[in-house]
Amino acid sequence: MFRFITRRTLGAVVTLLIIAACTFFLFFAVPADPARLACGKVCPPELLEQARHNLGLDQPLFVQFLTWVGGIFLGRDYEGLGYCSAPCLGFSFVNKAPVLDTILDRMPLTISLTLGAAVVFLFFGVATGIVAALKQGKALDKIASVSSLIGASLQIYFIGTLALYFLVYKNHILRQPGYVPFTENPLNWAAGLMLPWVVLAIIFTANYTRMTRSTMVEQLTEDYVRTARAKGMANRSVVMRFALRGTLITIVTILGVDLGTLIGGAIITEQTFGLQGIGQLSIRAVWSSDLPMLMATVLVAAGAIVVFNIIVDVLYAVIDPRVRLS
Amino acid sequence: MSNPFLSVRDLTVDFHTEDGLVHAVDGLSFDVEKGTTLGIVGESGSGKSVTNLTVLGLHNPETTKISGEIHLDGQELIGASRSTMEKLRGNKIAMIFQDPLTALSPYHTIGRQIGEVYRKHTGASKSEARARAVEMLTRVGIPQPKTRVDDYPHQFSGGMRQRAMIAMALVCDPDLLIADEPTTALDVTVQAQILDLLKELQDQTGTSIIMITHDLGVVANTAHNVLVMYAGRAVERGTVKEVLNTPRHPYTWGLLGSMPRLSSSVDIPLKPVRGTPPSLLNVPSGCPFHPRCDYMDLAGPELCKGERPELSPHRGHGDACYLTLAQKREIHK
Amino acid sequence: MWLRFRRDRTGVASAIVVIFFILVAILAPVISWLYGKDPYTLYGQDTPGLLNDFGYPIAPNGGISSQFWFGIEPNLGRDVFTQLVYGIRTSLLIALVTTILTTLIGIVIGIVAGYAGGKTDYFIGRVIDTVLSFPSVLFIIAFMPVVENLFVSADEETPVWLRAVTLVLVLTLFGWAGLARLLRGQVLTLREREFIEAARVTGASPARIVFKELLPNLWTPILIQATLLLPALVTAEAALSFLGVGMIEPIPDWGRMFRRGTEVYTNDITYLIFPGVALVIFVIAFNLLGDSVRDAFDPKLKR
Amino acid sequence: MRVRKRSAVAVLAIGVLAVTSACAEGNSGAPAASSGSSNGASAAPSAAYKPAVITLGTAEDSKGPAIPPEGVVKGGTVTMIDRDDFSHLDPAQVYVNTEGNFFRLIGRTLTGYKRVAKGEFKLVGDLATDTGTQSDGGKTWKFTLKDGVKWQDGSPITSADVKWSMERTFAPFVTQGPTYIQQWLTDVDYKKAYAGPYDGKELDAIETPDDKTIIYKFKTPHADASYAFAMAGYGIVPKAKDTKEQYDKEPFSSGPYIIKSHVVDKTMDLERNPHWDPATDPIRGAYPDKWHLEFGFEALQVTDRLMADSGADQTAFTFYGSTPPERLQQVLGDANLANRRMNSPSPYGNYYYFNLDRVKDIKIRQAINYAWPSKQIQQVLGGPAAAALPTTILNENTTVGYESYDLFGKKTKPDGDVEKAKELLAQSSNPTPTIVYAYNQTPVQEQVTVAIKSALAKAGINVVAKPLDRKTYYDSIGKLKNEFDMYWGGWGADWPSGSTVLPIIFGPVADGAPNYSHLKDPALTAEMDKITAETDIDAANTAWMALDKKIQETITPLVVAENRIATMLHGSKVGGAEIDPQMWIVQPDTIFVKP
Repeated sequence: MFRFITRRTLGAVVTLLIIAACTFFLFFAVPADPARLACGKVCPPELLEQARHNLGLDQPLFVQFLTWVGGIFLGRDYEGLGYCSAPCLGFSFVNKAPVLDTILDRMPLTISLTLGAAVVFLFFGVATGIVAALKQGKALDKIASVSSLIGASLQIYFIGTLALYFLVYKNHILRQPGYVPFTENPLNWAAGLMLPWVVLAIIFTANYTRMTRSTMVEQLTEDYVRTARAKGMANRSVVMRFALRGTLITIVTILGVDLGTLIGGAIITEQTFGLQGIGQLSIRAVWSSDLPMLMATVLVAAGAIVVFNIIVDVLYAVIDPRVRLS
Repeated sequence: MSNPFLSVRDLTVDFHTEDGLVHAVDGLSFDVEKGTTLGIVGESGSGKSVTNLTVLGLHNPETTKISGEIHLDGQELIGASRSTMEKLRGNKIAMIFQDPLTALSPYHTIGRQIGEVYRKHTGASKSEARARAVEMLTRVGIPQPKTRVDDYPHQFSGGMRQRAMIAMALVCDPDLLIADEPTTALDVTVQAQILDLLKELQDQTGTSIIMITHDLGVVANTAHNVLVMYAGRAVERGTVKEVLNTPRHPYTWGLLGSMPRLSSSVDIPLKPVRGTPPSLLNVPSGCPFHPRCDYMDLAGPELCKGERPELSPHRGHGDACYLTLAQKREIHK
Repeated sequence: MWLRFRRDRTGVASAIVVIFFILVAILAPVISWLYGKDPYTLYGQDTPGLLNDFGYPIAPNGGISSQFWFGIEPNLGRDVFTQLVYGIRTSLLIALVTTILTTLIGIVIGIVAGYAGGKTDYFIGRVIDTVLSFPSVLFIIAFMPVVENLFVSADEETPVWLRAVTLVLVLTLFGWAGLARLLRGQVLTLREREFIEAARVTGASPARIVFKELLPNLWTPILIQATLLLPALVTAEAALSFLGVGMIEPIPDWGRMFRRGTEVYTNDITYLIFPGVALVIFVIAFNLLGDSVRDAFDPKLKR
Repeated sequence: MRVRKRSAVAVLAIGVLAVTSACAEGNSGAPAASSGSSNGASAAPSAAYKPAVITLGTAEDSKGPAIPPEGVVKGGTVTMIDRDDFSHLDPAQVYVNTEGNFFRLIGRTLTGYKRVAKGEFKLVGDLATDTGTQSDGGKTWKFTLKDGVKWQDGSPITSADVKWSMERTFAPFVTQGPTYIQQWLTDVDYKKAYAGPYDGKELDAIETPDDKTIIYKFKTPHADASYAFAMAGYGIVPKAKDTKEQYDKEPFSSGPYIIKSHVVDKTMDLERNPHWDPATDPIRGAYPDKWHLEFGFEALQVTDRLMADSGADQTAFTFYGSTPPERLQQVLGDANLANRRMNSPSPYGNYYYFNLDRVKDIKIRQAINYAWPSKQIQQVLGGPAAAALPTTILNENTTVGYESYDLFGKKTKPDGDVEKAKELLAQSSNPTPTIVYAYNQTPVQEQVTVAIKSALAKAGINVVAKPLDRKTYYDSIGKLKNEFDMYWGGWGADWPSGSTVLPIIFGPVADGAPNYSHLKDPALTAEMDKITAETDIDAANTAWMALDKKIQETITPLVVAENRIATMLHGSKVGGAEIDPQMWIVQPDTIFVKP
């Protein structure tokens, strides 16, 4: 098992390096000159050259990339701005603040948004999925599959804004979405993120209901479920212990993908609700040609996806002994 | 004769499907004496498995219509409540299935799956259940049971898995064991070991067994009595000797004819039953076998196509065919 | 197969809705001619009395009236109905072309990876995993200008259709990996099957095996994925426009209507509802059609 | 299975009906005319404020303390909420109005603008006793420091500090900030002339005979040098505490407040600087005890919080978070917001430059001026309450001695005079010209372009729109050999005189230079140099105004663009909040907290 994890993490690091390299070299393919933004209103060529040097952009691309990667593993000394310790992602071109601090500062919001939504859509999605599978063909199953179909077709920026209009702007039922750190005031934390959670959940629940339902239906026809019943097990424990166990694999697979993308910064959700998460940070980094910030946000986004892939594989082994021992 | 241990009277089972009503079992009656093994033989789709699943009450009530009576040791099963059935299953009646790989849960250890039943029915603690599981594994002849009890099904060979299956079924010393084609998925050598094991366990515990199979060889050396089923009905019933040696129904002849015998010489071609099993959606009128029966004209086609032949006589060696006893004896010397 | 599809009423109903949308897209000029308005003229600005000083429609419900069935756009005052009608054209065109491209690439790579096996399979597998780990939306936003000036330099004249080509390219770039992985899996299982072994043993050339044996068995998953991909791409294109990197003015585009809608929703919610509802119906119809096609083709595969 | 699907379509239909009916109830249509003050005419709301009056103050005016606003109350904590944190706290790197405005709280300059009354300002001595005395025909300027001006640690501010502050702006790490005085002291490429004080070398063009006096010796005469010294970019930095790049993070305060804590992009808290003596400061009131600044709020959130005015937000205001277009209708329509609302047009000159290398025919340029859809563009920007329609090159708010003129009938026919344009085009070299119009690809500019395209088409002018990525916009239009005929460009005067506008936007033509119209006219350059050299400031200002009209009349190198009007709110318990017309931002000097 340990060997399996180390092999996968090595693979992950390689993938991240490839993605980082792509971002880095593509960044310089964009026609804009980041130095121009660090130079004053009137920017004669010699001053522009000086600004480019201060940002370290005058070295060959390959050298810059190596120094950047070096910074992550060994830390890096910025002349003038001081030393930045091991996981050094550099200083933002815009406000010269260490990029890592800004990322860590924005991460709690994105994590709260993701986990909050995950709890909601997992609970509703899987629950309705199971019920729909058990009551296959009955009224409940029809409602579940129709609502899941509609849910899957909705767009965050549409129902998000509709919800904002009816729940916040017109009737003030909910608070304007905003982030209050959990440690500071859990109640406001929940109230502030309630709307985004619900909206995100509506869209994701659909997928989980459909997947749980179809896998559960398959599981219930498995022979060992029939054996369990033949052993006199009560229906509830047959479903929970045997059928659900098989369905877990499908749920874990799509959950890994969803969490990976959400942690990477739900750009559209944050844009719709005006939340300053990793998504907004990455967008602003793009518009202000802030290379270190962009590299950091891409690393976070890609890192999240890759890490969750590994977690999913590990969970496979935990759930299914056949995988574990092969 | 006290009333039989298990008696099935006029059992009819129909399924609602998209294409209409499927008559899986149509007025079936049979008995099983205590401590004896009844072999149920018939092509796939003849209703063998459906019958036994009905005994256990494992059908989905919404889509199945069941009528008739089943008495086990005097207790009525069809009308029984869900909870009583749950108490019975695994405790008084147990079942083993054809493909042990898919019939055992891949996610739980063998010990746990066996122990589960024991704990459910006897309220034993985890450790007691585990000890019982180890004991059962020893009884069914699994080497190093103490270590193998924590293994997973995929770590067992085909034969060993079937043994584990049997261990699980017999853990609560059930009175009736239903074996649904237990050896079909195994190769011949392992098949013999499993059958001997079953016989040996029957001698020890006096459990009666219903052996469902399409292989007459299996019936020959395990069953005391035989029931031949066709299209959801019994067409012949009797002791092993009677049915195998002096079969009286054309379908049974066909079955015997299509089976290679050690005794018969190699160059006599086997005589398979022509045609295919009838669709249970619209069962042929009269005797369901008449479209494939070579002797219809002998018995009189209007008879065979007309009324449905009853299984007569009610006791002993009965068959459901309009041919006279003499004709039957004459045809099959 | 066709019989089973025809019997499935909801499938047929959704097919009708889809065909309706496709017809509207094709006949857009005719509709606009009949309706008397076009999506480009700034009616609100040309005729006074439609928009107030802040640029919002005066008539209730976003300026719905006999002239403007779906109302007019705040500030610029363009007709919403024709914008929606022509908007279908943009979205459908981009989504259709991208789906075809993505499916083709997915098939080629999927089969090559699955069939070739060994080192190539491992290499392609790694590439697919890397592409799937890319944060695609962020990449598209960040590097749209790079793709765009592959064709034309930054300050030169960019024709309008170029942005559509860029969108197709970019969406395909991130779209093919999913399908390729699925098909690779299918091919791997098919390869083991006896009839492929048999074909190989009888000395059939790899090309013949791929086209005669493999492909016929892959049509079902390919078609199912394609029917799922199309609505997903329509929403992806709309999302990109919502984020400001989609189609540019003055080509009517649903995504841009969403973006504008979310800016003015406090004063004119109607302007947001029309594209919203249109997109929801469009995507539901496609999803329903996808489901029915899947059932018709492969009833065993429970949804 | 089949039954389940038929109902799907039924539910779908019901869902659609529900949503569309919701919209019927939800949107009762906008009020016909904004109930504010405008009745369609474009000028009405902009009349609510008059252009700023800026005069030169005397030594007497330079004495502290600052003139307090009515009802001032000392003490309390004021909250400021806005979107962006301040990227630069080192004055040498400050050029943007937000950072310049914040610098007034923690730093001082030699001269500064003193608020006398609403919209009335005087240039007075801040650290200096007066606005400086010029000699040698405006080439030498002498300033003497006031007594009692100290740093936050109590050490006195000396002329050495002032000299050091100017010398360090030559160092390589300074790439932002203004460059006027540096170029006057040395020459155009000032970085090559002097590399900064850190290697021990001094700049002899600045003399400090004693601790109190500083003398600047320019190579060329500059009558308005005292205005230049008022720029935040020339704020002072203590020689002893200069930490070069780090100073941008932790500045040393000479102003009324000290930065107590700063979480980048999140919060910043200021406390009083005990060593700041109000008697020496004619400009800064510094009435609140504490300042609490919060960042990361989009303009929409800022406006909603200030509109709600609930709880702590009552003592909150915003420097630069103006009301976004989608909230204008509510903010201006709501009567009880009147006393908490302020608006002011932008002090910047916004122009649609013609590329004179390509659009050579003046008749075409003037025809475009006539046909320009100013009213439609104003509409796109949010109507008369959001954008004013100026007609002169110099901005009314940043030009002393401003006189308006309207050559192309913008006031009379704001939605474009198509006939006049056609008439001119008929006389021109190409009656149906094609204009390549490049625009910055933001949502608003996309819509403005659509308005321009359809309006000019009416006059027979075919417009080809070229979207430019917002990051490459200034690079692309800054190139000499760009492929465009027209493009938008803005320029803000650094102090209220034509000398920082016309000589720059019609100055040297080079890559990256702000002369986007590539106007090369030796006569014009000569006249501009003559006015710059004019020592009488008032004569110079009237000359600039006349030149402004002459350029538009004889050359018409541009179309004067719309000017955004910022509408801002402040909490009910915040007093003395005013938008500084020159900097287009709420200045902190008169802010106080009502109990």
